[in-house]
Amino acid sequence: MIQNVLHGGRRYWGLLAFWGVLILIGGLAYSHQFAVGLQVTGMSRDVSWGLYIAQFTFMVGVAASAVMVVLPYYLHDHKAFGKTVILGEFLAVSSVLVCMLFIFVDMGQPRRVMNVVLHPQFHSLMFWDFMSLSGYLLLNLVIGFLAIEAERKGTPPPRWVRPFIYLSIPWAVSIHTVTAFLYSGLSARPFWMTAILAPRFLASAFAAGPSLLIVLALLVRRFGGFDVGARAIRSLGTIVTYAMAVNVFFVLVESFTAIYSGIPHDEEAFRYLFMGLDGHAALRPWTWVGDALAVVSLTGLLIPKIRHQERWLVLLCGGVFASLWIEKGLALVVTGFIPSPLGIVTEYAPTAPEIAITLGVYALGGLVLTALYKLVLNVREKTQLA
Amino acid sequence: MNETRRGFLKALGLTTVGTGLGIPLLRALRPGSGTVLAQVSGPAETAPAAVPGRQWAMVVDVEKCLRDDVRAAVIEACDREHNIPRIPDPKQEVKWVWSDEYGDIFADQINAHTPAAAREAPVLVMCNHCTDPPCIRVCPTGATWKREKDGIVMMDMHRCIGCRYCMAACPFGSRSFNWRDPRPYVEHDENGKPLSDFPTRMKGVVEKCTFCAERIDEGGEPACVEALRQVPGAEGALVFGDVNDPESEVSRILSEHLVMERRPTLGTGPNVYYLVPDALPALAAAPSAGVDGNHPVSERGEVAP
Amino acid sequence: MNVLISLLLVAGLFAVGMFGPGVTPAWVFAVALPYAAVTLFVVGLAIRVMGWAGVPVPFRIPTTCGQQKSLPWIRQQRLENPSRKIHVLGRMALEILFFRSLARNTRTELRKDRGLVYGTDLSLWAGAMAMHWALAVVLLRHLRLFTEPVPAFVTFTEKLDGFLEIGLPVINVSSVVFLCALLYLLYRRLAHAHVRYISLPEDYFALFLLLGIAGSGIWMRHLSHTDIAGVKELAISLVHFSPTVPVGIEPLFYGHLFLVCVLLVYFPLGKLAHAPGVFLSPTRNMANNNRAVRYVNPWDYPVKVHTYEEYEDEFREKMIAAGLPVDEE
Amino acid sequence: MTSRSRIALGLGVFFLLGAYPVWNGLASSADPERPELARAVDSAGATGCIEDTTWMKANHQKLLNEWRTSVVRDGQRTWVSSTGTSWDMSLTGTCLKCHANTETFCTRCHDYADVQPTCWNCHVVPEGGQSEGGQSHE
Repeated sequence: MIQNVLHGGRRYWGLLAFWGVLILIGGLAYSHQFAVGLQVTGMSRDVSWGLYIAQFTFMVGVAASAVMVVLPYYLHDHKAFGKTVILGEFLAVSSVLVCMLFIFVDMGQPRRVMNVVLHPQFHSLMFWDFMSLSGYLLLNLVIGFLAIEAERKGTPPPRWVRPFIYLSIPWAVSIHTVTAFLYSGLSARPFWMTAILAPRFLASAFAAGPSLLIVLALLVRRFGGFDVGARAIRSLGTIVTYAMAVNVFFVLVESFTAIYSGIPHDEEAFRYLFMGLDGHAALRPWTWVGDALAVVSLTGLLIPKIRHQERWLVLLCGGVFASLWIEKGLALVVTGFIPSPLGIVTEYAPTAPEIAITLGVYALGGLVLTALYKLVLNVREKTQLA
Repeated sequence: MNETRRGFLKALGLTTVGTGLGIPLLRALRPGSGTVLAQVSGPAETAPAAVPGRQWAMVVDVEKCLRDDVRAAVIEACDREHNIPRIPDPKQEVKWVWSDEYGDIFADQINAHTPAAAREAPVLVMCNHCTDPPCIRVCPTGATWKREKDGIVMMDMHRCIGCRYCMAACPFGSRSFNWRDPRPYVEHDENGKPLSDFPTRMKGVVEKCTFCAERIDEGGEPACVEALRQVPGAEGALVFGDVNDPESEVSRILSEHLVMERRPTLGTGPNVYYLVPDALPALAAAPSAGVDGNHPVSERGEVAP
Repeated sequence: MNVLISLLLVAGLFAVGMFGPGVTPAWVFAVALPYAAVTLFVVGLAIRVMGWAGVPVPFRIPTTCGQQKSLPWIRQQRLENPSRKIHVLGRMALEILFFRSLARNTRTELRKDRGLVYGTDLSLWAGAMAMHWALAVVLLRHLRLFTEPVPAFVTFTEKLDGFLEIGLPVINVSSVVFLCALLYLLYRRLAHAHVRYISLPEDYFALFLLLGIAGSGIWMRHLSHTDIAGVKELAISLVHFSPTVPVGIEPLFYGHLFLVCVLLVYFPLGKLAHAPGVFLSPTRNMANNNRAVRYVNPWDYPVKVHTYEEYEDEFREKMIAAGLPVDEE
Repeated sequence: MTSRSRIALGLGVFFLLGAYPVWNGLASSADPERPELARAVDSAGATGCIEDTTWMKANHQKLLNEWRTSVVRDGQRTWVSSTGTSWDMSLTGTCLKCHANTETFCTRCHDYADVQPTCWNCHVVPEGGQSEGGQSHE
């Protein structure tokens, strides 16, 4: 079955080559980073996590969002998602892979990565994150492959995967909750130390992930000739709408608490984001663009007439995705370090090698996703012919 | 009906049990929390299980440390003792003990009327060797841990994977990461050897003040404290001792004076205490510091490129 | 039974290797046997392969499974149905490096509703890939014992293989993968009734032999810490053809070495010769261009024919005499 | 070229590649013998190594690892050898006192066996010894 990934046209191989080039550039940048250390990044003593960890956080959300198609399909028998489920699961597989790679490239001593397992510390959320991500990867890999294999054979998937499918639902919630706990348990960082972080993460994940899935499904329909069905797209659009609404609400709730209470530590991070602090305002334009995108996209989504037109839906989903990427993949992590515990504002900007490595990691995810989707398409093509 | 009722009751029971178990479980997840409770919950002698071991602590006499030469001697001694690299880029600096502004260190304890000179007065800072350290709670490999026998928060540079979670968790900014190989920035003698036998670090690990655990294990005292014995008039600028020993000098100071600690509301229980002068003007009147944090410039050897 | 025979055989051979050096002069197991084994390997392999090379393959018989080269607007599946040498090369490379046919319909299932359905035995493919690639890395790593100074590519391989800093000496990923893959392949033979049914003692023998070699190697590296400098001294003296046998190398090493010798001798004889064999699979290494290219059969000797004209020339007089009609007078 | 000769050629190339150690050995000028290790420099009239040579040769890395754990993690610095002598568990303080020249004692043999320990990335070789200093561990 897996040899199916070798069957593809010029466009398919072109896309793989495109990913390949990006991976190569990223790989070279990483070998440089591996040789001389994380000094090649823009991170510093004060802002000790940057682009890598931020992308990790964002992509955990995308990975978790597979639950938004798995749950309605398996628990509520929402038939419209029949053809979307496998796309969601394979999106989860490649996203988790990307997450793990982002953690890996962020490590100062990557050769010691197994220390997390060799000397497990149950009080460290990092340990639990490691466990939950590996478990989730395994779950989705097994479920996805068995589903596609069964489809190819024209038989139902083996009965023993059923419990694993059910398990994957709470597991998806858990990966993003644990990732939120990674941050929200730190008394040193008031910007993160909020109980709403986990719900906020989940809401933004369930908006960003399905947005991406809509775009991917439409791409697959356009270029792969495989239609998941208008009803599925419409259902996904509804999910994005509600999740985004909840997310915006959560952000407002959080901002209110921090700003209205006026506790300097809590307020400063928000002031940095929206206005700048001590003359530093690198994230200000991003914040405003992100929030504007969020408001515009949400408004558009809330109007059914607009949302139900696929042209508009794609645009709005792009807007939602971009605004959430700015919120989580850019602002969230860095702002936690601003100002530092000693009240100093050190700004952070990723360097060229850092961006190259980041793109390389994404490209690797893109490659895996392309190959997995191609697998699905080839199997579908054959079963439709038969 | 009966079925759902039973299911509901079962769920209710499970939830209760879950909550009941959950709280102690969460507490158990926090290493060292037991010690805090024991300390808070009354005199140690009434609770035999909670007899505290040793807990090393440091008292920084802020007034005495206002002198530039005192702080320079401390930082210099530490740098030499531990082969601490002097990296020019402040973003990638490695600092074990350094001086920072009073207003930044005790940001919660100044007000709008605190004189500028007092805000800017230099104060020595280092790892607080907290009683309930958040860095240890988050470390995924146990590369940092609290020694049971004497409460030192240790670093195992052989095990650290460089995830820097501890740096995010430390509310005091006491931890430094080796963004690059530190060796070329370590001060060398004329033979190209580092000044001390203390291992230099490799790139990609986190480090911090260890209260000179290796010296303490051999019955010595921290290098900074020792160095101050050579500085005239610096007696008592740094006092090191066992805070659980009522006879120790540290305990005496803590019982006789009102001392401050950094960010007490976070509950980490720092073991570095600050003896602040009775009157703030004393601070304000002090000569303003020419020291901008790390590594004072002194007549030290060349730094290899 | 088959399992037990093979297991005992390998265990016996291992014991011979371990305790043999104690009763024979040192050079027998350290020098003579390795040289002999390598010689037998080379000669045996040459005989086996050249034997295959002598078998005539008069027809192009590629097994194809995709769209053949056809009209310009029909896309050819070049790897499934190669028409040119370069396609064949690609197909063979995928076969040799990635065992592509093993990732095909290797698992069948009889279902009431749909009859026979084919599936992929992904674990067999993954196990085989893991075992072979790990073996390749292990072999490459062993070059450090045969070369001085050690070439950079060997050191690089070792570093990559020992990337994860686990244990001291560092546990190589290839060792773990190799051992696990072998154990899985053994498990597969034992656990699946239909695979066990077709398994011969030889199938188990090869597995136990490799397991014995891997196990003793891992044991020496991580548990008994054999005298690596001594081992290298011996190895390098062998390839320099100036054998010296250092004293004090533990018996376990000779057990390991003896099993390797057995493997070398056995390799050309049995099923392990599938390694050169895969290069010569006639169903894979030919282009399917029977109708595009005219192939002349090399055995197409000029057939002696006797045409009617010649016949008539030969018997004309007699035919005329007999009154038979002839074409030419 | 017939397929028979092509196959023979392929086989020949395979054997040639397999004989890499042989022709590599012919080409290299390096001494293939096991390197002589520098004898220990007796600093304080010490009575030999902490354990016998054979044991040390096989187990020094494990011993150092245990020492490391003991010193760094347990703060326990004294080690008693099989003969009952007590030693300070210290790479620089104990081992390198006698084996002062790491170049001729450690590196030589490690290079021969192609083993690159990471000790010297951090640990400082005291006066009189050699170390690669500042070399990163890749």
